[in-house]
Amino acid sequence: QDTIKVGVLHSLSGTMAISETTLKDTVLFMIDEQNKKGGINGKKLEAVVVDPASNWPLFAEKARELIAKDKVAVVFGCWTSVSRKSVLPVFKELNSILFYPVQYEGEESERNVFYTGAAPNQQAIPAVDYLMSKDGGDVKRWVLAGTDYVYPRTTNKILEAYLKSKGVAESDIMVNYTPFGHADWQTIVSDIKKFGSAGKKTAVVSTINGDANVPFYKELGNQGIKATDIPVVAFSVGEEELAGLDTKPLVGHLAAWNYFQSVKDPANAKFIKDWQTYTKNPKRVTNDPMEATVIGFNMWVKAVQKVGTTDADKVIDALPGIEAPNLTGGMSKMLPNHHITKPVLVGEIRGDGQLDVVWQTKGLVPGDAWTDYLPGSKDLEADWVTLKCGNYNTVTKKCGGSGS
Amino acid sequence: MQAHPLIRMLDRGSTIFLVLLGAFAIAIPVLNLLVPATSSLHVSTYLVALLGKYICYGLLALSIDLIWGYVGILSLGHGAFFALGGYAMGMYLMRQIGTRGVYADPILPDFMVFLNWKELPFFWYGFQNFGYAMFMVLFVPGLLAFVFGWFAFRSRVTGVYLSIITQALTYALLLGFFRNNFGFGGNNGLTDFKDILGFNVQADGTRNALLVISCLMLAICFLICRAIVTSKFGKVLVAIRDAEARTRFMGYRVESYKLFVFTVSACMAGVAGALYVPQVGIINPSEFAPGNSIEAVIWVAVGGRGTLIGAVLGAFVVNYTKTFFTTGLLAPYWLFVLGGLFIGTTLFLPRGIVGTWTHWRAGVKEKSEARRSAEAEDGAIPTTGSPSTQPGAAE
Amino acid sequence: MLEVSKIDLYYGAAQALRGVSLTAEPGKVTCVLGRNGVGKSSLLRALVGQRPVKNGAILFEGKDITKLSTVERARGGIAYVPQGREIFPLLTVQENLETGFAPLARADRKVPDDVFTLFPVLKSMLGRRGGDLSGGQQQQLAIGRALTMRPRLLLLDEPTEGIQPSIIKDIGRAISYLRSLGNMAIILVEQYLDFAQELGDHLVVMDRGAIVYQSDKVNLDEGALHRAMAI
Amino acid sequence: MPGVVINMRGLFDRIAVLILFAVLIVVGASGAATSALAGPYEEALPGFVADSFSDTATAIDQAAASGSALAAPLLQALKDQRLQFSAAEKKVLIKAPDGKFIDAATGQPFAGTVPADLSNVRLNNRLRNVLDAALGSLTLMAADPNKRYDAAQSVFKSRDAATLPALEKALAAEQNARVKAAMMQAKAAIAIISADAPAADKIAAIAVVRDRGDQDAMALLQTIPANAPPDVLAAVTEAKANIERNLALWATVQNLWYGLSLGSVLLLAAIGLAITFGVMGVINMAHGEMVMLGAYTTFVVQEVIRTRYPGLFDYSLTIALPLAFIVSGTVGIAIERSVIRFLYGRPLETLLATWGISLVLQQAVRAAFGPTNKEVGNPSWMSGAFDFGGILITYNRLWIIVFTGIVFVALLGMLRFTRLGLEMRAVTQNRSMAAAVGIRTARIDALTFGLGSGIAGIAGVALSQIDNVSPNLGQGYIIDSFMVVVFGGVGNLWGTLVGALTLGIANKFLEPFAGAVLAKIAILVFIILFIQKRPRGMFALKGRAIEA
Amino acid sequence: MTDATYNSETTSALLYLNGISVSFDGFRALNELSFVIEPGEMRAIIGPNGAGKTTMMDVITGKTRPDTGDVFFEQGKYDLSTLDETEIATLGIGRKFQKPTVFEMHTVEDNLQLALKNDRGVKATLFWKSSPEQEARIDEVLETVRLKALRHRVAGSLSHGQKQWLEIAMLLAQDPKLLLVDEPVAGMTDVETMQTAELLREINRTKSVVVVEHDMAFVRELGVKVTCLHEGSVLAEGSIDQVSANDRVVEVYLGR
Ligand SMILES: Nc1ncnc2c1ncn2[C@@H]1O[C@H](COP(=O)(O)OP(=O)(O)OP(=O)(O)O)[C@@H](O)[C@H]1O
Ligand SMILES: Nc1ncnc2c1ncn2[C@@H]1O[C@H](COP(=O)(O)OP(=O)(O)OP(=O)(O)O)[C@@H](O)[C@H]1O
Ligand SMILES: NC(N)=O
Ligand SMILES: [Mg+2]
Ligand SMILES: [Mg+2]
Repeated sequence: QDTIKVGVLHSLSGTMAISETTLKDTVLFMIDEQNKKGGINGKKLEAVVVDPASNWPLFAEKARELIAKDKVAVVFGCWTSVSRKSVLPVFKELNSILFYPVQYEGEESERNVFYTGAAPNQQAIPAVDYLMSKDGGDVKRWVLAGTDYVYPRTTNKILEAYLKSKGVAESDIMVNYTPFGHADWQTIVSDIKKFGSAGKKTAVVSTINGDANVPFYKELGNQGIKATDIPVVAFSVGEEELAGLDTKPLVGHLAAWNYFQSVKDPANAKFIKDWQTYTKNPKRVTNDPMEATVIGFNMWVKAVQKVGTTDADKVIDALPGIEAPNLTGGMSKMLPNHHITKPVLVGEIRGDGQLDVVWQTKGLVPGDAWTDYLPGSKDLEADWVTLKCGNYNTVTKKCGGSGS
Repeated sequence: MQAHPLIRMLDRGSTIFLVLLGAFAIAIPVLNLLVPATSSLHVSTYLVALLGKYICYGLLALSIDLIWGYVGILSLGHGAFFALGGYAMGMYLMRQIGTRGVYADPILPDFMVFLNWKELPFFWYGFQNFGYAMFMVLFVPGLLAFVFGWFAFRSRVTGVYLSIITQALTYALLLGFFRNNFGFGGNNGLTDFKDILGFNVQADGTRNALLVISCLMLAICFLICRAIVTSKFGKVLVAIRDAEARTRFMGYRVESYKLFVFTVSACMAGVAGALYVPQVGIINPSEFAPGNSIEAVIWVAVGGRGTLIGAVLGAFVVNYTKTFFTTGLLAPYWLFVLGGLFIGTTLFLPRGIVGTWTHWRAGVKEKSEARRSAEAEDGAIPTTGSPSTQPGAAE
Repeated sequence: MLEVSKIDLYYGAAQALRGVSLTAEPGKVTCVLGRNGVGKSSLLRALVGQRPVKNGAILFEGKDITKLSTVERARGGIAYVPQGREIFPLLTVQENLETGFAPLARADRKVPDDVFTLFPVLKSMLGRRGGDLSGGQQQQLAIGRALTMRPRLLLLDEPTEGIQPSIIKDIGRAISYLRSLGNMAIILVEQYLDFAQELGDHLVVMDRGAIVYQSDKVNLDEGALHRAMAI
Repeated sequence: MPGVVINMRGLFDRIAVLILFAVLIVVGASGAATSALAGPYEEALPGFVADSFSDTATAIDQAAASGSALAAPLLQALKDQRLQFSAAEKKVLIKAPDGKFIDAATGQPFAGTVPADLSNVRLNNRLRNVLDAALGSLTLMAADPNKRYDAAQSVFKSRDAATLPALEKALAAEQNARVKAAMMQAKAAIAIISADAPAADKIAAIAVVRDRGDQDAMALLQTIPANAPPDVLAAVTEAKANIERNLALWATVQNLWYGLSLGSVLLLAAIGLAITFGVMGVINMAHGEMVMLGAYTTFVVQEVIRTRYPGLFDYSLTIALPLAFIVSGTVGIAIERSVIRFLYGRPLETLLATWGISLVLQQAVRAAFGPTNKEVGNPSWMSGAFDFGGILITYNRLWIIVFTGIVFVALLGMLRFTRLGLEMRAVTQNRSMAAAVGIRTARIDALTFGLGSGIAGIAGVALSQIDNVSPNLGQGYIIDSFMVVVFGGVGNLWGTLVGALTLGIANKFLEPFAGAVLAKIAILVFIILFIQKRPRGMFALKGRAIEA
Repeated sequence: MTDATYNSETTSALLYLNGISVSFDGFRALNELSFVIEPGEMRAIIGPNGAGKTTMMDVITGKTRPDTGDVFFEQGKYDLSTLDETEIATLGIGRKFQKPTVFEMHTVEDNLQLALKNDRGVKATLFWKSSPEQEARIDEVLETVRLKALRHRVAGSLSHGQKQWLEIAMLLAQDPKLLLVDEPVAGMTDVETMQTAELLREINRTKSVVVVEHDMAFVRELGVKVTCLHEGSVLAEGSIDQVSANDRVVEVYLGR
């Protein structure tokens, strides 16, 4: 066997294809680049692409197929948390490696999974900090609007706890959930407007997912809610989503990520150029989960090079501590909890669909698997290096959760 | 002229089907567990899990064929019963996790802990008991089907109206189960199962056992379906399908008939769901998605409506196509293949695979009989064959 | 005008017509008689093209129409009043009649007054949905619709079925009237012997898909006719 | 805070600004600028080249306070993101809308070579607020009444006491009643929050604000502290109650409007299905994809316009409508001729085939256009909103309602009163008999399916204005469309109309207190229960006709 | 037209229609229709097309709910206007429809098997087993209607007239107390018409029959009391000779 097989587990059809197809292309791009450099340890990489079709049980089936049948060394994949939850048992059972590149709700650390997207403390909390600052507009009143599923629910739970810890009154927080693909935002946008005209500076924290965003922003624009009145900071809207929108009415609304295409950095410039050459599309945008995929990929390459084998156990043990450059000029590091360090950036939407960084954390923020703001998780810690445990309880000093 | 019920039930096709199913249920575990992995005859655990899943789909398809093929009730929401059965099993499996969850809470499943639930909601009580959970697997889908059917059939909701409200039903459940507040884990659903009846769900032995049990349940349900459709009851069902009002004027209480099969069918779908969950390792609200139910109906259509065996076969064919084409180079184009399969089936196999086969067989027989009777010169028109214009069953 | 020669028709493997030959002339009524299930309706279906014939030929006004579709035959001047009426249930009576305009030039698109003279009920029910009419009313509507097409060949399948006696007389008169116009050939399938005998210029009796007796009215042998009918 | 800076300025300064500004309006229109005063304005400019938000903020305040006639165009350029700077050459340039550069320091066209490192002076929301406030006070006497109105509104929001003199002057000169009222309200707002205004003034101001009667008025009144004089508090209480009543009334109107709007979207999405499914009986699962094709047609039209004929953008929808009809209609006809026509009399099989078609079309579009959303813009006449009494009416929703109405009436008329409509109905009711009366059934079938698909296509044009244009677009509407058609009663166009509006309005009345998810569930349950009462939909056809 | 001599307690009638009105979108199909069928009686109903004959049967069998009026069955024991089709059928009222309706996907034999007088409950049919008597009964009925040769034919492939016969056969198999027969001889030859009349008279020995027909020869052959409906109410009643001599009947129905 003279190639190393790399599994790509992203939906190419169904509702999630809209986001995930790009990540499949990214992995293929990275593999291509790596092979140009001669592969790893003298072996070429070979992608095995499957389409789990936005169907969660199918994710599990395909993961099993990749690992058991195709014998891939590593899998890059998943977007939604449920897809990750669905494949988790498979990765554990067959002891393989998954790189998960999307911001998520946290509350998880598994030996076989490496989380290169943001944990809530790497996105949600800094974004809120920014809004509460002078520069962010000194926001006193909050709308937490999200799609009704686990990631927004959890993120909002954490944010609520966080805001309250900062002295925000219950009555100054409005929480609103909508179904997937919600298209009629008239009522909600007008409610937000009402909520925001109570005399206190108000902002919207949006965990609205994918498809629902375009109609949401369109309605926002048409109802004339300007960023100067009620800024919206989104955690799931990036360059890719904005490409489907006329952003002129949205100028000034915000997004919090760990990467923006507009970041001025040589590594980023090169990456964008190569990517656009690879996809033969000079307008093809880049986004945060892509960057997370890139970082994850490079970390895996380094780990394999370091241990000289693709053997899962060895690579898993080698990964913590591995560093790979991120595209915003820093060096991200894989932590013992299988999350990575990332800068947190807040960007404002520009008229051309790009985002302008208006604020960023001083250094890189380490990802926290277990939030400090929820009672069930504040005592938990993940450490696969010394503790060899994903949910070590610092109070009971036992691996295996909080107990009660 | 009336054959013994057992003989009616077990015509040649059914016997072949059951024998094949039995052979399958024996061969797969043997080839997986006893044949060494190096042998070309070895069946991988991956395949065992996959086939187990197909069997569950086959059972779901069977339950749909019973009501669609024979009574003309087109349920576009049968996935709901499947998912409810699945959730009942999932709840049992969740409770089996015990302190092995990430938060190690002995009572509360993980998703409740991290959303700050303080105690187990009442509807989760009892699910740690396997017997109770299995009862709920039948009871919940059955009860929902019964209540829903009781209203709908008494109100004489038929045809597309019924189809669409079944769709509304499953869609409403989808939205409800999505909600985290509902207490079923929201979008992520129930997952990360450990044991079933003390056996590790991921162990090869358990997988094979589940496959065998699935085959067994499929066989039992198949026999139940056959018993129903070959009895006089089955004839009443077909009568209802073709001329509901006429059946009423003949004194049959149509709604009772429909309610009975609808409920039986829902229970079967629930069983299918319950067997499916430990084999795929997750149950979440997307199983309620209307598209899933439509797809299950399509399996039946592909295999041949009103043939029972066809339903199972259709589920296998469609899902195997899906498995096969979602990997590798063709992955971005597999929808073309699947779409093409559906279009092609309607155009070239209008009665589905099994339906077209039996029709063709009957045609051959009819022709030879026609020839024979023409030779015998009685001029009478032969005795088999169906009207050339099919009445539009169920609208 | 219409010449049918040796046509065979099958339903699947079952043969419903066996070498049937028949002619119809303008200004003449050809009556087809026979018991249930002998193939009368099948014959008409073959003539309008709803069922393909396996062997034989159908010539209409000298043209071979055996292979033409139903639409083309209708547009060529053949109108059909089927057994079971087959009116358009959700169209109003007026609209049902207007469907008969299809073969006509724009200028001719008017429901002939004859229709309302023959069937006055239709006039009073123009706005009602066809499907709501009583059986007999529907039968009248079906004939009216056929007449709206101004056909040169009119095929009637048991038009008196379910019709009240006075209107049967009216239909009889209508058929006589249409015959008297001299430009329309009529084929009438009937069970009602008196009616058939009264109207038919030519009588045909079928049995088991074949013609077993035929004769012009003038040299009709009543005994043979009854025997043929009673097989 | 901008207010602090402006506060410190003398009255004279401000009048000077206004006079100069007035001059600017007269002269500045031709592009020529009066020569700059030396001093504060020039000092402000270096703040723009630092690329730091706080420096920019200071610079804005300085420029606004400078009294220079160049300040207003400078700030306007900044707001429009036309203000650019070169860090290397320490230059600030204004990019005129025609692409030429103006030297911000002199107001004269820029003569030198344009620096290579030119980039926009960046803004954030705080700066935008500062900027708005600065510009607001500068534009209170603009020639355009809409500008003055906006300026008055922005003062109402900023309640900046420093604007008072300018406001009073503008008020004295104001002729336009609408603008005048807005200015009065702005003045009242300032009086209300002012700490030292006499109680009588405050009470009068409260009355003015009360008459404004909207959410913002309410917000303003909230700010009055509880320790205000009792008579003021009484006035506030009375005003609040008044406004609340007003708001409640308008909330109902608003729900109705939203419901109507949602209903019209549902109707638009469903109306094509009312033909292919309702009239023809084809369980058309590919209906959503016909809608999607219409939306993609709009996208393609806009792409062509954007790259080739940018001036035509406002006509893009007008051009897209017939094209979408043709594209979806043609695809519909192709589908009918190649697949559906073999399935008449077997309606359930159409479910299977059209589901397959829908998969193929979705993936075909994904392959051709990529999986991501495509940008479809709103033409100017479909952007923005206007106030209607106490509610805000967005143009895109308004037009969609109007458009839906037109499509509905046209379709109804076509089916009822044309020969084609009659033949369509005849064919779908009894295909073989229709052939027997000479109706060309094949052609009519194709046309009917094409019509239903074409209408779905133009629905796609409208939906592209409010929703994603992605391969999944159709999936989002198919279930709702079936619900609407069935709820209204299959085969009845009026049923579809009333069904769509009922569901839309019911949804919007439920949403405010149940939330979007529960409202949707409630609607589904409502449909299930309703069908029990009326098993053939709202506008069920009755009588024997349907059994025939 | 309320008739004081009858009410639900005292009537001895098998079927008693009392002041039935039915209208469709304002059109009155039945107008205060009242009449009585005595036990064991056979009644012929005639009347113009659209007089309301079929609608009357619809009312009796529960297909159409009357706007006003009651339908009593079996000496006033049951008010049919409050029962549904199944209950009415179970009481022993069988019907042949004007447009023949049979179970098209079933064979002729199965059609009859479904019609046979048996327990119609879910459980009974699930565990039902055919008995020799029932087989014999089916044979007998098939013999009567001369469909024996077509026993295994699918009903959908029968000709129009054959379906008519099959429906009559189903009615026979059903063995009801009261038979409602809507235009049984439409599409039959003269010989068959006479045979049908004979058959009905035979049936009438043990059962009550209401038969609607336009064929006067057939009605005459039945030789029973005739009711002529017109515009939803009774126009004339009596022997065939009396009725056909009635001027109004001649005018609206028989024609001159
Ligand atoms: N559902 C309905 N809607 C409107 N009109 C109806 C409806 N049902 C029946 N009618 C009308 O009621 C009248 C009575 O119809 P009915 O079928 O009872 O007549 P009939 O006496 O059986 O006639 P025929 O001898 O022609 O069968 C007719 O004029 C018919 O058009
Ligand atoms: N659609 C069909 N499929 C199969 N067989 C059919 C079909 N229609 C008619 N037949 C058979 O063909 C033969 C001729 O039927 P046809 O309808 O022509 O008879 P008919 O002479 O019109 O009888 P009737 O007087 O009863 O209307 C019958 O034996 C019938 O059973
Ligand atoms: N993890 C998310 N964004 O679902
Ligand atoms: Mg016939
Ligand atoms: Mg009648």
